[in-house]
Amino acid sequence: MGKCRGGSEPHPYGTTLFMPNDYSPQELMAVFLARDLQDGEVLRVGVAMPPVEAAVRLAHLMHGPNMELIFLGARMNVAHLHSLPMPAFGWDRRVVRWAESYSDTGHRFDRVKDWNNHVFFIGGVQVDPYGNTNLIGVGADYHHLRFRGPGSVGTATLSTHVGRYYIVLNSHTPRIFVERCDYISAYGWGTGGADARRRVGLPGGGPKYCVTPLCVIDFAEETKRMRLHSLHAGVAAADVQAQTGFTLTTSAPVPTTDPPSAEELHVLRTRVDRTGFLRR
Amino acid sequence: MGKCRGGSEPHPYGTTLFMPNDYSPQELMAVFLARDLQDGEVLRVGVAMPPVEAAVRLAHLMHGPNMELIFLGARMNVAHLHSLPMPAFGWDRRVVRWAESYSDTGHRFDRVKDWNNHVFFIGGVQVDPYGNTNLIGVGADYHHLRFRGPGSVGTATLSTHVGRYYIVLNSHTPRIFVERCDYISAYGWGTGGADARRRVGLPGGGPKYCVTPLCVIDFAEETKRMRLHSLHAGVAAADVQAQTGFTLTTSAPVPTTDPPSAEELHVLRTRVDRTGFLRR
Amino acid sequence: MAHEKGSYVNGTERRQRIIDEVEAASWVQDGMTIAVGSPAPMALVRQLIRRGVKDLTVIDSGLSLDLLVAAGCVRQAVSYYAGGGFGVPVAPSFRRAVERGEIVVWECEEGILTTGLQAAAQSLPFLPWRGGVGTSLPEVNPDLKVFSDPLKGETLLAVPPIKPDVTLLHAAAADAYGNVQHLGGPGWIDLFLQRAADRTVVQVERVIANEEVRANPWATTIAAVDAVVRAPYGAHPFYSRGFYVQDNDQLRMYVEAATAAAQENRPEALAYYLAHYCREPVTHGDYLERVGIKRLLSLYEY
Amino acid sequence: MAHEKGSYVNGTERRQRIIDEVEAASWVQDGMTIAVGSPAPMALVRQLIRRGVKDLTVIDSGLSLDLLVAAGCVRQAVSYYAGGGFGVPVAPSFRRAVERGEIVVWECEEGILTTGLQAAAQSLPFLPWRGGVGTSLPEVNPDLKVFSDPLKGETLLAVPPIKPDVTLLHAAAADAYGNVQHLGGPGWIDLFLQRAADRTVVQVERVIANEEVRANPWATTIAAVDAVVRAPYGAHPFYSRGFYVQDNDQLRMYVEAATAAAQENRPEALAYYLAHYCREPVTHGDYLERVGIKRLLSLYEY
Repeated sequence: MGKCRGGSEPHPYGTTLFMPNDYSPQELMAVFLARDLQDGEVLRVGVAMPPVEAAVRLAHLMHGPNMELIFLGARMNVAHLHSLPMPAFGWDRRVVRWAESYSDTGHRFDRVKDWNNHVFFIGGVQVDPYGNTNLIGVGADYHHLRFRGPGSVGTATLSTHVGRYYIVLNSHTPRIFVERCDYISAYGWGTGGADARRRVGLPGGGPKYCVTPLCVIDFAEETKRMRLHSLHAGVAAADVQAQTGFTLTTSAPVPTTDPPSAEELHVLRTRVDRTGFLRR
Repeated sequence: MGKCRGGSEPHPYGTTLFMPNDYSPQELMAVFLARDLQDGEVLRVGVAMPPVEAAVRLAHLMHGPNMELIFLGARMNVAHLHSLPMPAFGWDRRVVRWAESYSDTGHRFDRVKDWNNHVFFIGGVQVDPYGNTNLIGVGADYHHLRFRGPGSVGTATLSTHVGRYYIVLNSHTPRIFVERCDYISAYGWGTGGADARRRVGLPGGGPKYCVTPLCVIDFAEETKRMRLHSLHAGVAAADVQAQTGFTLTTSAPVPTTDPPSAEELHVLRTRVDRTGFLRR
Repeated sequence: MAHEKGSYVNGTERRQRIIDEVEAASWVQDGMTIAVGSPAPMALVRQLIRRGVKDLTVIDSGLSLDLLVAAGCVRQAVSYYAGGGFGVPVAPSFRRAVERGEIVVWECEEGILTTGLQAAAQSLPFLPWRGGVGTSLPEVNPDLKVFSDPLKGETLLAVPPIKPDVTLLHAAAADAYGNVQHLGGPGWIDLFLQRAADRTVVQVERVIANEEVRANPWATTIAAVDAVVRAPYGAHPFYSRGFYVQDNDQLRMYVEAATAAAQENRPEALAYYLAHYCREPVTHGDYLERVGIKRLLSLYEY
Repeated sequence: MAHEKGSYVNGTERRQRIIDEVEAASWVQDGMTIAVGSPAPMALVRQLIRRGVKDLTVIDSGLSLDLLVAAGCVRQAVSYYAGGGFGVPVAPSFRRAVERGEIVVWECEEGILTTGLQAAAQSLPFLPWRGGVGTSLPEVNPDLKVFSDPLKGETLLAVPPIKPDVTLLHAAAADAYGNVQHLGGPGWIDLFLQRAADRTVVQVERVIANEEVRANPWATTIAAVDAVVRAPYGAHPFYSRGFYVQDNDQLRMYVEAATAAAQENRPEALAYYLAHYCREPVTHGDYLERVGIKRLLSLYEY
């Protein structure tokens, strides 16, 4: 398109509601993720991650006519629809009405060899500097956890095989970002190094970005240790470091996360997140 | 029923065509097998075995309303039909019209633990005294076989797990019945002994009978070596021994295989083998 | 079946497999391993709670697992996911019971769980899986053994068979002979749970004619299930694809009650929920009466 | 796909995956491993023969395997069953080629083959299987290794991954985007062959609208296949469930011709069959013209 720059003049979408500098952190997370998803990829969407729910829909509508979305075992391509509304409640099962096939036919994990172009999104109760994640719990003694987590879901298998994945967190705190996870339920870059995954025989591409309400983090090529990639507008590097339980590598000056374009906000708010889920 | 004895008087089926003493060896094989199948069993039917095709249909109609038949991956119970005609050509795919479900949904062998009440029927280019069978080929050097057989089909897996199976042969010759198979594609009773299968860890019940156009053979309890169980009418034990490449245990006098009843022949010829496939 | 020469014990009919929820739940005895499908077959789950079954090992996830824990039925949870929903990241009763050591977790993951279920279904002493290599899972669950594969020497996990005594599922429809047909896909790992189990009960929204099954045999997702229970609205307060969506009001009420009991030592609301919705209704019909037809009809899918 | 800040290379359409049988067959190169489903996708198989592809490792059974052997395309057969039918217990060209040492057999069995295909699909270096323990299979196929399981010490076979470069299948229908729907169940091990393969081509009797797929997503037996080939009567002389039965006259003709060539040193009829039905017709349409519409229409299922 190329002609939608937003700004102060009246733009083609007919309302100033979609000003690029008027967006929520969750909207920015959604747009950042959407831009990074490639046409033709298969997107596996889990639960309780509103920015991800929005991102895959936005990418599919804006530049991914050959993407496939997998929600709740239903596999679909719905690029022909005008709108892909977010569900009322994360996991509304009516999403299966969009299915072209089901992957939960009793052989959900029978084709992991074809997951090179599959992408998924992971959370964690703890995340360490190498992108290892913990959904098991917190506490030194497994039999007496201080906090019992929800469990590993399918993350051990997905993180092993998908071409790449994103760590997506709804909050950014030193309790989540820890120097060492008490338990690892999905192996990211292990103890570091570009060959960290090859050493243990994991074929998938590992975590690419960690996206939070404050910033985007990537992994340094050589060490695979977390590095500040961009700061969301209005956030300082020191703010992020203060909320992170280990030292984040930074290359000053850290760029600002690209804001959503007017077109992106327009599509996001009129065709995906029509009830403002990401702005609450 | 109990009142259908056949014989010389006019019987309830209104024609003397179904005289119990007027039947082919293949019909006798079918009736013998049918009687041995139990209601509630799951019958897995392979290819090119007309007596088996007939036996499972006959048993299902006569005393097996809870049998399930598996033909070509289609699972069915068709006891409610009046007739279950034999196919024109062993494997006519139209048999799937009877299906209630399919077992070839990409997970054919995913429930072998439930095969205790499954029954199957095996052939062989060689059969040894312990019911081991060979579908691979004949010749001491595997790389230069004198006769290349059709291959193992699913017999290694089926013979490992089903509750019991039957060796069914269209002919009875010393070339088939050999002291030692050149190759074993399905393990029956190994080198003999009641614990022959347990020793190698095979959970299934092994071969119960070997049925040929001349006789029925079983396996002695202690040794699991082949033993003459019954002779078809008009066949002498010496005839069988002459056509068998090893010594068959016999307990004189060997009984005669029970002939088909008038009712069995009636059902077989009017509701199963209507074109006389077993009488050619 | 015994038979005499030339004569058969014939004429018996094909056996129907429909039983009621009370009888079906009686298959589950204290100490057994049960699996609960998705959506949870709540008519059956409530019967287990009503009977006060104890010391179960439960293969389940989410709030149905939480309810069984809250009701005191569970000794061990085999779970890859115990989320709460409604802003509560971890199912509250599950979380408290684990943190207090009242129940044990057989720590696993979806790929590992399905691998173990597959091993059981295939009568194999183990199956290998790669997902979990490098993680803490084999440390916190010593039944998962790290080994070198016999052909290439790669590092894998050996997953032992996971074998439910009874699997309880919910589906759209089945005929009287146990041919089950889902709408909108069978739930998550339900087909694995069924294959691995000794016996499976499926509760259904509708019992359909056998002829309807034969008209579309490919739609038969499970053949010859051991028992069928007629349970319209049987997954309530969860959804049933093709019939109704989940009842978020009741689920939120439960999560709040369970959270109050677990985090704030205020057990009254949870006790009321368990008594009113699980223990006092004798049959599934009694439960539905308590929910009310107007509430139920408001949950239509579209 | 590259994109610039705030702007996307957008507006491309969803890619259609329909190609013709000539292009699809060109995916198969000399020396590759291919898998052929059931019923055999004969429009594609005949194209391979026409092109004179050589040195294939072929995962196939029965008479389609025999035809590929007769045409000189095969170096190695991965087969659990090579029956002939029509009173001929073993496929004649296969039998002769093996007995003469012209082709090699990777000896296996249905359970072992599906286990190896599953290992490939799951990126595992092996999977264990019990069927075949005690038999000669691991002796005549040294790739099957007897081993002790790491948990219980039971004796099992370790089956290596079996990975087709290209899998060729026949099905009833697919939409333009590669959503395949069978009628009467997918053939035998077809879903395993597809999952294990690098790429899969499915030839279909009918190309259907995407909306027809969405109306019954459970009927989608394979999603997102790599290419769809429109081939009405494409399984002829074999059957296609829901469309036609197999052409026993032509198959018997083939078996007799192949038997004469293999057993009686009379290769003329087989050479004619290969030339007339496989090598001379340039397209599938040309083949159908040679068979004749009257013959084809006589093969309706009922």
